[in-house]
Amino acid sequence: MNLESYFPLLVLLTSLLTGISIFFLDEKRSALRILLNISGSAAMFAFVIFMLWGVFHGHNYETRWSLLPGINIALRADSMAILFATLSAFLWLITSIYAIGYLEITPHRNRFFGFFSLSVSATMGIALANNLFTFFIFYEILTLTTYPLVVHQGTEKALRAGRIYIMYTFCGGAVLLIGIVWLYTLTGPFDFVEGGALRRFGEERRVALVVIFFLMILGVGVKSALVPLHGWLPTAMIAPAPVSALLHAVAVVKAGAFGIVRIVYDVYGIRFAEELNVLGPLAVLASVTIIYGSCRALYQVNLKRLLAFSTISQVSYIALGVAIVGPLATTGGLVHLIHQGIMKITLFFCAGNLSKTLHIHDINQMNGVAWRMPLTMTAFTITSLGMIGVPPLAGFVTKWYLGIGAVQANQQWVIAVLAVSSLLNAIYFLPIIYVSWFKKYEENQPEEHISGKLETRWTLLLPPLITAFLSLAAGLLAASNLSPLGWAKLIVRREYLP
Amino acid sequence: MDETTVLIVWVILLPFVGAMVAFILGPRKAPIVTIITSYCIISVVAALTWQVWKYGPQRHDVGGWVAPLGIALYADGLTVLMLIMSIVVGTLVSVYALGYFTDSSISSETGKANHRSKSSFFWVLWLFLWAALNALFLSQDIFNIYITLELLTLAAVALITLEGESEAITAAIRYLLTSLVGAALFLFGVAILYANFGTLELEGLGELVQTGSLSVVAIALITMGLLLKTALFPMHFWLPPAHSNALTPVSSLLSALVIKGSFYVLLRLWFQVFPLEVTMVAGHLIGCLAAAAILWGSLAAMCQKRLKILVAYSTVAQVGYLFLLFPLAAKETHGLGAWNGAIYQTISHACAKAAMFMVVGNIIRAIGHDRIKDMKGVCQQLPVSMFAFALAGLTIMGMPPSGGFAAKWMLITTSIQSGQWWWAVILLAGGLLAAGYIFSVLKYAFIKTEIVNVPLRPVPRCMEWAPLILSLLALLIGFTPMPLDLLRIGNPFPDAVTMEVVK
Amino acid sequence: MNTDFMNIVAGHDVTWLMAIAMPLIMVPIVLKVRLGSFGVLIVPIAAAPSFILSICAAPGLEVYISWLLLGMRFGIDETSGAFLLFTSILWTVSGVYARCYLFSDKDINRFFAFFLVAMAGNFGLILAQEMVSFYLFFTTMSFAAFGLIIHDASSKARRAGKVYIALVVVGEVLMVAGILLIAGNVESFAFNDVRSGIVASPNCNIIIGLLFAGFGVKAGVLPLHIWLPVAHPVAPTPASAVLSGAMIKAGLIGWMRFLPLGEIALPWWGILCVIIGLAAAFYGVFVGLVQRNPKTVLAYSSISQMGFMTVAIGVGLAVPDAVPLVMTAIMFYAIHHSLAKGALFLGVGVLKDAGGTGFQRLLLFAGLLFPALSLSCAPLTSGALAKLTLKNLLYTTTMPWLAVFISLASVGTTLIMGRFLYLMWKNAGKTKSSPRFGLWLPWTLLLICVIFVTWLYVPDKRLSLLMKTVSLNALWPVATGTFLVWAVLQWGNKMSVINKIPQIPSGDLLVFFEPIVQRLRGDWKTNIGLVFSWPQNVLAGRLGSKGNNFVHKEKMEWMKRWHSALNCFIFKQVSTFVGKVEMQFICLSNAGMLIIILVIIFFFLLTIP
Amino acid sequence: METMSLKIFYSLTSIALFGIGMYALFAYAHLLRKILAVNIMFTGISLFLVATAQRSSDSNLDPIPLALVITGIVVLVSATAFAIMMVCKLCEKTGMTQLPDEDR
Repeated sequence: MNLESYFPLLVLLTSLLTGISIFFLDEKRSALRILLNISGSAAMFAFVIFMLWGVFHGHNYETRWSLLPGINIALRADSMAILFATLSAFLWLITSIYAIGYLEITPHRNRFFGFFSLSVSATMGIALANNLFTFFIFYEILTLTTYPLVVHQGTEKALRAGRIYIMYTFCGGAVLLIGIVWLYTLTGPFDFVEGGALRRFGEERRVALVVIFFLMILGVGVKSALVPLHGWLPTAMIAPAPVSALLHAVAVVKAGAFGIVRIVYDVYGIRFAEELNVLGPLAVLASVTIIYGSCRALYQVNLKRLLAFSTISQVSYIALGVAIVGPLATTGGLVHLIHQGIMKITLFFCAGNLSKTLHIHDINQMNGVAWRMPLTMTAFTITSLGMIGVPPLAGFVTKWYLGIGAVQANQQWVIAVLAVSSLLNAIYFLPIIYVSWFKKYEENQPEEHISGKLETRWTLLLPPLITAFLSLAAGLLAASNLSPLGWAKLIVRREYLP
Repeated sequence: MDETTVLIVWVILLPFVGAMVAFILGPRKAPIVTIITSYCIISVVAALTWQVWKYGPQRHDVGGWVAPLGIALYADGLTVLMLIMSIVVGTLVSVYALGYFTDSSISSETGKANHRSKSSFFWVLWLFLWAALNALFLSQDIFNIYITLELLTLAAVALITLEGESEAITAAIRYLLTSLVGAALFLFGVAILYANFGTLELEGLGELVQTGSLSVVAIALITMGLLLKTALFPMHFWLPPAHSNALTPVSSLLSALVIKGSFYVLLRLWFQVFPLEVTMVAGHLIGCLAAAAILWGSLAAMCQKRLKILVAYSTVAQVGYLFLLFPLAAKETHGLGAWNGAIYQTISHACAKAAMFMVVGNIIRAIGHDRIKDMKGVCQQLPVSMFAFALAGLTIMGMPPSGGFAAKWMLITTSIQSGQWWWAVILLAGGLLAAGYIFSVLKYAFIKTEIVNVPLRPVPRCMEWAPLILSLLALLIGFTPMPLDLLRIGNPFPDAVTMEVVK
Repeated sequence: MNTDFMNIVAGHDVTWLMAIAMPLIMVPIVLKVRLGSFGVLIVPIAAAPSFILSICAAPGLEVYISWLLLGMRFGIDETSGAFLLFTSILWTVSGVYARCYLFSDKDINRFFAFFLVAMAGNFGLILAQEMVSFYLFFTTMSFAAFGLIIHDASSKARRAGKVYIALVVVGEVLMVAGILLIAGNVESFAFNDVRSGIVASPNCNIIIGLLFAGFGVKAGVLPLHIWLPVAHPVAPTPASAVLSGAMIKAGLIGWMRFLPLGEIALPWWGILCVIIGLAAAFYGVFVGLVQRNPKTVLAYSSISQMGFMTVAIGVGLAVPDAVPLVMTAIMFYAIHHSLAKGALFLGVGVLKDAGGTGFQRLLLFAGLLFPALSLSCAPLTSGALAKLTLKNLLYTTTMPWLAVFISLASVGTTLIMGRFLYLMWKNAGKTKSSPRFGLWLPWTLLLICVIFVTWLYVPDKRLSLLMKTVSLNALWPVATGTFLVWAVLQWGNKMSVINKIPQIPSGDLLVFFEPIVQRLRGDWKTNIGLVFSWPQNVLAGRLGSKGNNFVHKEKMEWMKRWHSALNCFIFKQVSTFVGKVEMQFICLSNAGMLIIILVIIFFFLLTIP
Repeated sequence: METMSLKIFYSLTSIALFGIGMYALFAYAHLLRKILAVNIMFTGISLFLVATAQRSSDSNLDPIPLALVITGIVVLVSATAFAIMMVCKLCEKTGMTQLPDEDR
């Protein structure tokens, strides 16, 4: 019982306790709340970085306790967990800063920040979960803790969005549960194993395992918004910008995508999944989602809705990367977990800035807005180019690895998907960049007076700049060991070695 | 032996004595008496638990008379768990009732007097009910069980009538008549059993019972009577009015504990006394009713316009989960998981449902009604209560991490293991429907409101915290396998592959 | 200079990075600082490292920077040295020129920002020795050029920008698809491996097709040329100069780098390239001749000239042995064309608002005439040299008769230059004021470069080559062309038909594409949109009969989505049902539960053994 | 033999009583009738129990069924009293002596 074995739990508790203590604060004590929030997220970030260092050097962090006979809650920081955990911890810190600025002088901030922290703990739980049972538990907690965030505004629309969100995610959870239970009844409880826990299963139970695979993918597919299951995501856009940012970049959508990664790699194992012929349909599903999301994004007028559809499309890159056998495609998929996170969160921050500062929600209000808010729109431009896949931004690295992975796996059609997706991305992102930089700014737009030199509050400005810079750096310095790509390669080495 | 096992008698005796004392000392002292009594019960049950834990099932023949003449009391893991459940719920309901019956806002003298009499009767009847419940859990004698069931019913009906309005009385009469019919069916079954086998003691019966048409009739009658009392669909008709028209602490007790009494008897009889006579088909029939109960209860709950009835219908649905045990355990090899699951469900539902009723009571206290539509803005004024409701909702929906989830997990696992996947589907569908009605309430916690112009009456702090603690407990059950360790003592499926009669 | 020192300088990472980074470093300065007299120096400073590199670095030098992107490799070989040289010259000159040209423009800072970024991209792609960094810089340049094209924000410029960016994106996508297909099968991304990788790849033809089209967009290859004539006239003149002079060559470099020249004979691709190239050479002339805007004419001339280079590439594809010659030919042609075309564009700018006094006017036209002649391959010019190498190349192949087509096309070039000069003569600035110093000085410098730079790359026997260009074979096309021009001017002036020539709108094929695209966009929003929202349409019975709603409106409202439909189903239908039956249950407690209970008992009796 | 047939006779009678009681419980709306019906049902059961007291023709009577019957009567009496109390109360409140047909 050394200290190391408590580390994952500690990480979880950091945000949990932050959340709970925020609930008990007086609504008016905003300074204390900010202090709690920032110190909590900073502490968690520090812990995660420490674990990152440890995992890199081969330490083993594992917490485990028994919930039911034979059924354990197990939290373990393996390299894949750390990938996601680092992303969540870091973006929690950034988003907290942003949310503090965004929600200044609005009601119910305790509730907001409390649930915000709780949902981060849930995300951390998902990241660190070391078996399907634990994964499922945190997966459902995430649903529950994000619901209050989605309906935060309390309007009729927000409640409707919340209802749809709940319907989709609970149904998904139910399907996932069936899959997990079924699998457990076949195999008994097991932990995630790099290289796949089910490898020992041969031909027997083949049909059942295939069905279970798809049940579980359907379950996590709801959160990762695979195509027929994506309906909740655009409506959930009604939530405040930090929530959308969190939902799309870090928590919910990523949790689903991460689930797919876990199921394919650590439960089935990529080789075994390939033997079962389940990866082909998954790849097709992901491709359809990629194209479909982009197509829907094309004709959105509302900026956030557009971004939502873009998310649907982009997140499926992860699933696509997972579904293609081969270390390179896997690298692409895994690294997109990070890349999409930092890029999409920037875009949402920027959209939030526009709506908060200038009350701009629609694309056709954005004429010349870049000259009014140059820094924000610079961040927006950089990351949207990244989304298109323009080098040297992060999105390019992803596409690169996915593409060459697909070629290596002899699935050239994926290249076409990538190409069409890039094209569609360009078709819906470039006009935005164009109108915001090259059209005349209309002065008669409603404008909020912002004191000070900056275009908006610094708390709103800093986060997108940081993340935009990171998405540039993640691409530009991709070849270095410290980049997300470097870490993804480390994971892949561990996944494919055994 | 007797010196040590005499503890069991005290578990029953203490609340009886408490009831007497409370009755004698009058309304002002009654709460204190109740509190003291519950302390005593807690310590006695704690000791009993320790004994069971240490030495296995305990048996006590009252007065040293053995069967067939004497009355046997018996405590194994299940019994102890039920006792603990009733203690937890009961104590917290008592705490809640402390606040509930000190309503400072009633101004008129008659109103106050009325209130005071209600209060005093509540405490007495509640202790009486507690005694009946404990006796029921400990009885090892089928006729004794009949008696305790009747006592339980009478106490419960009396508690319902405390509310005093005509709706409550109507509901109470209906409840009384129904459960009298149930009792009659049960007693007839007991009579047939006795006529055939000449013993009333469960253990002995279990040994003697042979498959035969008469014993089948007896079992059918007994089961029928108990189903009526436990309100399994479609015999649930009496439950929603009864539970929703009672005073809040009473509703909590009824939903959390009283229906569990008859369910407990059914468990004992089916799995410990007549395991050999129970067949797949019978189990499946009950399973179908249970499935119908889950779906029907949830749908009906969704349609309700008043919160309290909604919660009552939710009980109808949750009872269905309990009865899924029967088809699942009927497939012999996988009984243990279902058994554990159903008992987990019993306990967590008790905590959660009691908490839910308490929250409803708080809302009624605050705004004077429980119309769901008009609850805007209220929930934000009662954050602790709403939080408790949400947590309890988790258990009801079977969301992790909660006792409800653990129960569901075990039931689903069993259903898939035994190849009866359709029950798993029903379970999940029930969870989703439950989410439907829980969230239709929860959303009011988030609705944006203009300035609230409803004058809110203050809600005492103990009324806010009791449900919170209960719902937290319902949640925490999901975090520990402790109850399962207890359950293993005297469990009818002792890790054996085939079902055996417990000796 | 000490060559060792130069080698050390050229061999260091920093120098290579500086060549690309210097312009980028200047970007923030340009954006933040008001461009005073210092402004003139910005572009020369930014281009200086590349210029030095192009002169100092010995061919074959390579550096590998492992930590950038996916590991970047820079290097210089024979061709890229030449490309870097003329590119840096052209960018520098245009930069200096632009400072004066856009002096009073309030968006000059933005212009320079894009200018510098595009420049960095252009240098980078020349230096890049592996495909990821090549792609990176290619993209950078392409996107930055967009800012140059739409600089003046007129509606024409915006249209040009749209067309340009659309084609750029399409090109990028094709290119990246091709690159990815290669990258999956090669050991390293260095071009040598890439070329052999393409050959080895099972998708060889697809890759070549994708790359040919992808780079073809930039190189203005025939059906993809439509952005050129639209973009060049509207961009500020210095921008047109670099677009047509330097950036158009990026596509060419792409072909040279990626296509498996010399690896394997690909006759069909070769023939295709030659056909497309020749077609472009003539098509450019024909359409260019009827244009009225001198810059548009120049743009078509570029298309035509790029056709020649496409022919050379085609030969290289078909005949692997000829590749060294192909490279030389392309190099000469590229240097010559880019400098001459740059000079012509800058000349347009010089003459636009100031015709100059008599003598000055004469001088200016002499200045225009020179690169025009050079393009028409008049003897003793670099153009003649370039054409000579091209023809020599063709003579080595099995199709020497192609040279005839080249000569014929040269006649066309002369014609189009005549047309250009005529238009300039007519449209030159009406004011008699002398041109601005800041404009004509860089122009003059460029003219000097036009004369000399090409010859720098002739290894030896310069004089004999010079003499060869005077042969009859080299002379007749330009002579014929000049005669025709003269004839048309004479005859045409009499009959005044020159202005009656029916004009083909600039961007020719674009005229057909544009409405189609617009129609698609419109339909996308209505039809495709409807298809994508099929669930609600299906529910509302709306598919297939747009506007004909046979379902009641209110119903449509609540059937909008499946979830709300589900909601309605559960809550509206079931709730009434459930409610009623529940009432029944409660009523039954008085009278009818007996039956239910008895039935259930009966069942129990049946089921229990 | 004789005791056997007597036993069957008692049993059938008791079942008939039980059935009659049950029928009456559901057939009549008036609450007092319902309560009486319940009493009849229990009487039937008591009869059955009493009939089982003689387990075999030669042995002594078994005392336990009698004890059971007496206990049952006690319970029933209290339940009946309570039910009647409630009916009175209901009548007092609403003037009705039967359960309303629910129509809320």
